[in-house]
Amino acid sequence: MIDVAALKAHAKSLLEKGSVRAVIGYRKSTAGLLAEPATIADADATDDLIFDPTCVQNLALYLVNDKKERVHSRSDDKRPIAVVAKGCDSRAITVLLQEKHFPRESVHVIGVSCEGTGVVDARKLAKKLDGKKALSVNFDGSEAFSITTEDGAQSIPAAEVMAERCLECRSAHPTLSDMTFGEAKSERALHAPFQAVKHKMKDEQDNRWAFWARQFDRCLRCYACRSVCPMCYCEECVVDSINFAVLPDTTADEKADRIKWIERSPARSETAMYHMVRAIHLAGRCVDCAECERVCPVNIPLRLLNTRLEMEAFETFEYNPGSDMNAPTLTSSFRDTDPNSFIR
Amino acid sequence: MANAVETAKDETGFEPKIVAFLCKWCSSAGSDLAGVSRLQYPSNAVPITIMCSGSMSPMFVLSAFNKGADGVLVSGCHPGDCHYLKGNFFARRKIYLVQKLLQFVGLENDRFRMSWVSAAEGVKFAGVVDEFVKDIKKLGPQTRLKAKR
Amino acid sequence: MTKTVAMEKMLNKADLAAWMGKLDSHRLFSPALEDEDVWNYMPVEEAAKVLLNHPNTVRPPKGFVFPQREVLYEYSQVPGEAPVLNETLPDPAPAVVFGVRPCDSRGLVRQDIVFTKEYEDPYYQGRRAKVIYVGQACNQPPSPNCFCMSVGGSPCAEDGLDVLMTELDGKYHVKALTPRGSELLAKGGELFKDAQAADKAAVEKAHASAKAHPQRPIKDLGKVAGALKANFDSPAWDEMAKACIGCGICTFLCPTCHCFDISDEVKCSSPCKGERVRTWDSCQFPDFTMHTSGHNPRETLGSRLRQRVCHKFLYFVENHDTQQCTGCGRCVSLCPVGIDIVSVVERLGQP
Amino acid sequence: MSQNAYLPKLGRIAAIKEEVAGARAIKTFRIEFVNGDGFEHDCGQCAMISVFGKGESMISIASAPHVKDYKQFSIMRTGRVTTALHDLNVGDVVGVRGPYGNKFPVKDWKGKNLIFIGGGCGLAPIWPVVQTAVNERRQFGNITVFYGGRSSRDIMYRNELEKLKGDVDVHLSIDAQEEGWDGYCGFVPANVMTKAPKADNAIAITCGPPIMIKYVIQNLKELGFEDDMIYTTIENKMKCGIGKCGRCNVGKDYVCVNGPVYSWAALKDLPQEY
Amino acid sequence: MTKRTGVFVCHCGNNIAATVDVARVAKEMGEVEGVIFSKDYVYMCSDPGQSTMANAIKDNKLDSVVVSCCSPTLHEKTFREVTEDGGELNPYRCEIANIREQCAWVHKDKPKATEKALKITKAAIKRVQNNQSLTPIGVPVTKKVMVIGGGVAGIQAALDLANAGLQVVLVEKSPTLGGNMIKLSETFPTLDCSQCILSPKMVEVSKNKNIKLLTQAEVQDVSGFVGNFKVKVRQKAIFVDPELCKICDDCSKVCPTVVKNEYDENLTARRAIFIPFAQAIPATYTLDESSCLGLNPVVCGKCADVCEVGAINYDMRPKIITEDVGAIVVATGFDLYGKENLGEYGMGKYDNVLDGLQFERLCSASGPTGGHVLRPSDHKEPKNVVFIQCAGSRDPESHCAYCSKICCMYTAKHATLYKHHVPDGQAYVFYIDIRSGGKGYEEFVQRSMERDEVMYLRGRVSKVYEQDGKMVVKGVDTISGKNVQIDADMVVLALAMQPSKGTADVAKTLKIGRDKDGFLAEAHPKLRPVESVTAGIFLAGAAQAPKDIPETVCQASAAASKVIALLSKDELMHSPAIAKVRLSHCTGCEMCVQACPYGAISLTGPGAKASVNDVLCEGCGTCQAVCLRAAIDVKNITQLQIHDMINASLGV
Ligand SMILES: Cc1cc2nc3c(=O)[nH]c(=O)nc-3n(C[C@H](O)[C@H](O)[C@H](O)COP(=O)(O)OP(=O)(O)OC[C@H]3O[C@@H](n4cnc5c(N)ncnc54)[C@H](O)[C@@H]3O)c2cc1C
Ligand SMILES: Cc1cc2nc3c(=O)[nH]c(=O)nc-3n(C[C@H](O)[C@H](O)[C@H](O)COP(=O)(O)OP(=O)(O)OC[C@H]3O[C@@H](n4cnc5c(N)ncnc54)[C@H](O)[C@@H]3O)c2cc1C
Ligand code: SF4
Ligand code: SF4
Ligand code: SF4
Ligand code: SF4
Ligand code: SF4
Ligand code: SF4
Repeated sequence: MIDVAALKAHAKSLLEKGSVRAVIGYRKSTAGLLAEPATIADADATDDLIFDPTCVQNLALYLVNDKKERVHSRSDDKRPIAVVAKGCDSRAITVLLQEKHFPRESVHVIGVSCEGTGVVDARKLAKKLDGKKALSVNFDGSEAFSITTEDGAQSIPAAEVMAERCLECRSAHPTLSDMTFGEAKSERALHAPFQAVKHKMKDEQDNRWAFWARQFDRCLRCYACRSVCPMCYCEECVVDSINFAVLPDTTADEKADRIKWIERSPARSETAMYHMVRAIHLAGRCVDCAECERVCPVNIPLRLLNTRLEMEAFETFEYNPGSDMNAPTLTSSFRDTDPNSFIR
Repeated sequence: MANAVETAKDETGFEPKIVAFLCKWCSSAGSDLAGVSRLQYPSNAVPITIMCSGSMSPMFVLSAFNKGADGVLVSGCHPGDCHYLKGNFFARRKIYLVQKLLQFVGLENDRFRMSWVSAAEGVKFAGVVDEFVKDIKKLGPQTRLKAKR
Repeated sequence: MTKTVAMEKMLNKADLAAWMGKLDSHRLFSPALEDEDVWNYMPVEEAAKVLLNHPNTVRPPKGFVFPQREVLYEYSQVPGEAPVLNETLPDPAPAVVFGVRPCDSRGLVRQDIVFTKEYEDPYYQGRRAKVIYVGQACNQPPSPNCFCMSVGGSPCAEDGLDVLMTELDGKYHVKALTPRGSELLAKGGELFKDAQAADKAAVEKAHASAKAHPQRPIKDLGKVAGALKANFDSPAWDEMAKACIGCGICTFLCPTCHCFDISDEVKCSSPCKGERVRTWDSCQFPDFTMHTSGHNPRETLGSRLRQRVCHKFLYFVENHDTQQCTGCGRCVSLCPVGIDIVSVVERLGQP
Repeated sequence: MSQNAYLPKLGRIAAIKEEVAGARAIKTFRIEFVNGDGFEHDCGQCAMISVFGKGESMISIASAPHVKDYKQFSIMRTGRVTTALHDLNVGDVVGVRGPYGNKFPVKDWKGKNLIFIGGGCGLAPIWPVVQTAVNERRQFGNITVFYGGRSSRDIMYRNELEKLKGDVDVHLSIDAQEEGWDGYCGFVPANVMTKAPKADNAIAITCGPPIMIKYVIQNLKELGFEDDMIYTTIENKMKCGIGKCGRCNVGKDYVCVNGPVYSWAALKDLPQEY
Repeated sequence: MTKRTGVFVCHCGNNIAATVDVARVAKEMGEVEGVIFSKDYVYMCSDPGQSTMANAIKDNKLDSVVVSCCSPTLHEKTFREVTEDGGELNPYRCEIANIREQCAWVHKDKPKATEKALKITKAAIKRVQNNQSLTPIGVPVTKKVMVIGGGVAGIQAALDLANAGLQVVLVEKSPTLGGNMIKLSETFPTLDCSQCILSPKMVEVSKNKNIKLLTQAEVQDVSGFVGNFKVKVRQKAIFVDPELCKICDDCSKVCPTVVKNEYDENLTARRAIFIPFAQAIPATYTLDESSCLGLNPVVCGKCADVCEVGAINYDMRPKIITEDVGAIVVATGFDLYGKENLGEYGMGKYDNVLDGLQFERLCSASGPTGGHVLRPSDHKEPKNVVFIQCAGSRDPESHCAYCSKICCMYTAKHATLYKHHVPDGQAYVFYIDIRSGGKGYEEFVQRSMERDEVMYLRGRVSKVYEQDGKMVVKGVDTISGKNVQIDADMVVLALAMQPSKGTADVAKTLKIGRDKDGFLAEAHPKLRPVESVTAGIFLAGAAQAPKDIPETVCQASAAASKVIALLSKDELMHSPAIAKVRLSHCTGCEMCVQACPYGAISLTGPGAKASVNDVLCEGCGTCQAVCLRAAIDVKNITQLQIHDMINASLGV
């Protein structure tokens, strides 16, 4: 089990020594069960840090946001920023490093191993508790969660309320870190990877369309899925931008010639294109942190969509996103042996 | 004027709208050869010549479907013959992914196709278009990804 | 809307479907599961299945009057000639929306203020005139983050509603609040019995007990606006917005938020043909205020959080003497990273 | 047509004048309403101009209210709509809706000395006031115009400004020395300081790049101008023009309704979100 | 966007007009936004057609034109010239809509063909309306060439170039020119003496004023691009001044260290100070640092003591020489497939199992045995010699997949030579099949079989081992189907040719590709066989693929002539339709850098954003499809243009 006290102490000493600008971690939220991402710059505030199964967010996102903010504020503090990273978070950081989003030395990764479990799926938990409100969730040994409700604490096998992504997790131990808490467990004995995708693939094509059409129809285009994705760090998204990338020397022509690939209207065709472009752009970059799916207010199964190509990356192209920061990316490389028979 | 840009529909039925992205050096040249040889094939596929199949962004495919294409064809030089050395290898990987994705969301498999057509394969080009048009006619109009405009 | 003397009736739970059956001149909507865990206002397909036991819907009912996409008009233009514009004012079939929570109906009141005060928005009006809101008092708080009473509402508030229903043992207490509401009850005819004193007492009891459920408090609501103004330049805005991912959930799903974008959707490029549409927009998106030059008056997440909170608890109060938040708790519950408007107000809106 | 505020009236471009060329091109469009449509406006108000298929942009009405036959707009090419506008020809028809916003309280200024201070394309929003004042020349005291551009090629309304001379004190300036330029060289706020207009019974009306406005106001205050003697206009992104889309909201104000004209006294209290 | 587009629709006599309603195309295109002139004409490419076009451009102040006609491969150039010369408009403002090959000729139904012609033309209009005016990029060239590798390929290329008047820098890794060829005895198919034909060329190199020879030198770093490369060469210290060295051999006589002589394929020995062979160029002794006792008079210093002219200097240090060159010829040649890989044939284990080059040395008059074929173990004349072909070639499972091409021939040569040396001996050749394409080659092989009675056995050898002083060769004769065993005195393996050691590094330094077998990759296997993928870098000799001397020399001369053509102009013109980065959108993710086939992109500047080298970029657009944020576009075929073309093709 993660020694949270040691984690806090590590964070504290980093800040006390001034070797990092801040520590990005988790703290308890006022809004609900799930933890809240916290950026802590004050050594005394490290006491607020927690690490438990409610720490679902992928904090790599905040490295991206931190970079944006620093560009904006023209900060010249060259010290690294520390970040608490689970296996999936560290994979995301690796992809960001691979894409030269920031230099390795600008981040101090505090790895935390998910050992035999992972994080909780709040929806599953709510169902499991059948109306009772969970007040806190903690690790209970290596394979169970201890859940506190108004009626007291109970222990539930983690696999029953764990996030799907954790059940299918291929590397629950951080692949990249400067300091690691928790032990690496190779045997996780949970689900086989890509189970959900493979299941969906068996469905008839028309049914699959009916399924996705229903999902796309529901989308609000609130862009939470994209905003929460550490890989969607583009200043201006090609599909539908909610931000414009403008430099002082951006010409009027460049602004006038922005391509409108889709409309902002929440129509099925436009939303489908938005999600498909995202899925394509995530091919070989998605680390399956499943944040997009979690944040969606209308429960669109985006993980299912995005892991479809992840499955191809892994199974067809033997490409494992987030495992090697020095490798060329999936789509900017190829092999002679890539599939060819689908071409006529 | 208005009907000028819409595909003519003959009485007998559905005329698919197809966009064919052809690389300049092989497939476009192959289609030229088909022309020089006066091979006949259906007129549904409107060619857009791009420099290299490697420059085929997935956006183009998705956008064509969004704008109402009933079928999209991408054609480039055979592996190893790319005018730009390896553009078609990048294309192959990307197009493969796009195809898998389109199939996963449930677009009919036959609507998106890639082919290798060299500059010498005029006959093949005509055949590819012919077959594609036939397959799409069987499917009828593409409604799934098309924007309601 | 002028208020008439309220008409109070009783309806057997079992007769709800029958009442709905008599409203066939209207499109009927009620909360239902749109997909797993996603509650939304859905067309009533089988009245007998309507239970009205829903938690708070993910979407507020604002889309009935202010849909996410509204076509303002169609245009077409042949090069060199004058454009032809075709106004497309909405004229929907009348609709009755059941199960509206009082916080959401109070949201409607806020929308009314925006869209009808000073200038009457014809698109809004066109829809507003056709939608009847049948409310449902919250005997139990539908969400753990409810705080309606902290912003001047209540689990049985009536503003914005045409009818308020309160669930009692086996029955509904149904109160018509507007002439349109009375008409709706009249259509039920025999199904409705007049409420007796005992019924009225039971309702009052139910309402009282609903109000007694603890909610997240906001101290000194009256002083919040002033405090926010004083704290305008506080660094706490940036600090509290640190986790914000800048998505549109909080605003899109807020029953009171009304910001929109106007854009041209092109159907054909030449001859130019298309629609001018307005779509929901969000002050939390970075481009919301960004000028073409790249200058952005609200460039940081902090400044955008401040805008959202101040608009609701300061500017709206200054302009319209009421908060633009009805305590539905959606933005709190649905925020992916736990940005919590109540704690923001607690921290920056207290003297 | 109905009272629908979103529906533009149609206007034909009667004349186009290229004011400034180059990367920050400005053209002045003279637009005449067609179909007998139209609206009256006040100094400082603006209108939404539509190019169908591209969108709408809020543009200040640069002609004076007493000019009834047409409305004039000076538009800088910056993005999608403005580029499309620059591509139009005389005779093309665009959509115009308005007028939007408050106005300069020109009536209250009768008998006063007016000092206009403009920079770059910031002359357009205050130009109707200049025109009105000149049109009713006797109603006002001294009229002074300070105007500057980056270079002599960036001076807009060049001919019109020349014609004003006599009735009005015109002080032109450019940022850096150029051959053949006999006016002031340097920034506009500095030019104001060298000429030091008197604050007595005066109103200063300024518009230009934010940084210019900042120094102009500083300097004016040094010269003794009170906050309520200084007027300016601000810009915020706008979509609806009628205070509903929420975009131009600053504090309790909607710039499209409560602005764009502000006295410094009022603007000072507004959050700096413009 | 341009505002005044002109459209010219060609009838092509009846070629187009028969199936496309050209008048309708011209009429309807005239109504497209931005089109102010549209006309059909019977033959656009005829003189009157061209002047119609030129006049229309001028008269109507057109700013862009579309010619709707035949394939752009035919007349794009013509119409762009008209646009430029007659119309005084930038030629890149002209685009072709192909309505003949891609439309009129392949469809019969006139209404349908017309619909399609409308879409094709409209797409071209949409494209041209966003075309930019472009001017070809002129790059001044340095009229100097570097040749890397001093084998026959490098020698030939250097001489051809020098004779054409160009300055040449010839960089050779080893102490002498000559490469592998200088080690050969006689060469097939004519059996003339290798040294006799190569040495004069080597001397010519050393005498030619235009050639600067750098031996014991290797390329360390290359920057720049075609016409303007900057190459850093590192030259080892050789510790002997070649100007002074008299080749008296006094030094080597006193040198106490003895090491194997790689110039005799390790069949003989040499000293630490030595000359590779008598005809070596440069003609000088050289001191091999690695075998010298210490480069220090205190330790040894014997050679310096005896050198009368004082040519030996222990204080020499490696030099870095920087050369500006306009083009590079790479001729780094081959090595034999590593002996260690062929344990099954006893290679490296038994002295009497030799490789081809060793056998060449044995046959060579200047070789270790003075031209007598004697077996290494006991210096006896071998009476039974087995030659095994395809040793390491054509064996995708365990060795090289490819055919080394020359082994059939040199094995036949070896067997023949052997018979010439040992007329009573028996030569056996194990082969898979015989590849003897080439002038006089088949006859040569036949001769070896018939006249020299070489015994050809079709089949693979399974094992070679030593027994009782004999080399036992076991194999199968697949023709008779019988197992065969030969007790040989000597076994010669025709080892596969592989790219010389260090080819990978050279390719990396030069940023040129290698094929799957490690040979340098040509730009196009058929049409550009001597060009590398990088403009200005050319290939010659066995570094590109296994080849024999005539082919090597051919390719070397071809490469030289390509270089001569390239450098014959003062400026190189490069297509301006190249990629351009939108800096505001680039995040510096490096995907385009990884994908660009020409290595044309690098990350530069603050915030490290992509930047395209105008000269290296070929405009293929691979980068454009790889970039997630559409931050990079190829000029005049941008994503906006393709977007518009998609719309036009679909009538949207
Ligand atoms: C009250 C007012 C008066 C103005 N008067 C003039 C004038 O007289 N002359 C002139 O050249 N310009 C004027 N502007 C600025 C003009 O509105 C913008 O330059 C124009 O909208 C840019 O649109 P675009 O489509 O070309 O740019 P794009 O970048 O393609 O459009 C982006 C969107 O942002 C909005 N937008 C971007 N920048 C601004 C901005 N600065 N102000 C408002 N909206 C913006 C537009 O609504 C547009 O929809 C005025 C703006 C305001 C608010
Ligand atoms: C056993 C045998 C017998 C043969 N017999 C015949 C025959 O009879 N007839 C015939 O036509 N062909 C014959 N060949 C083939 C012939 O040897 C080759 O065709 C020829 O040598 C190829 O020449 P080259 O210049 O390409 O390569 P090489 O001869 O290999 O020369 C390459 C040169 O480049 C130098 N070099 C390598 N790397 C670098 C570097 N990084 N920097 C600088 N310099 C470098 C090397 O030192 C070498 O000097 C035979 C080959 C073999 C193996
Ligand atoms: S996906 Fe894996 S690494 Fe990520 S939280 Fe779950 S178990 Fe941990
Ligand atoms: S989070 Fe959900 S609703 Fe929002 S844009 Fe993404 S898929 Fe659509
Ligand atoms: S979808 Fe693609 S372009 Fe858009 S933000 Fe994500 S990675 Fe960037
Ligand atoms: S601000 Fe939040 S709590 Fe208040 S009404 Fe809106 S969504 Fe509900
Ligand atoms: S791929 Fe695009 S974003 Fe990445 S470095 Fe290249 S141009 Fe920039
Ligand atoms: S267009 Fe091709 S050659 Fe040019 S930079 Fe892009 S990938 Fe490289």
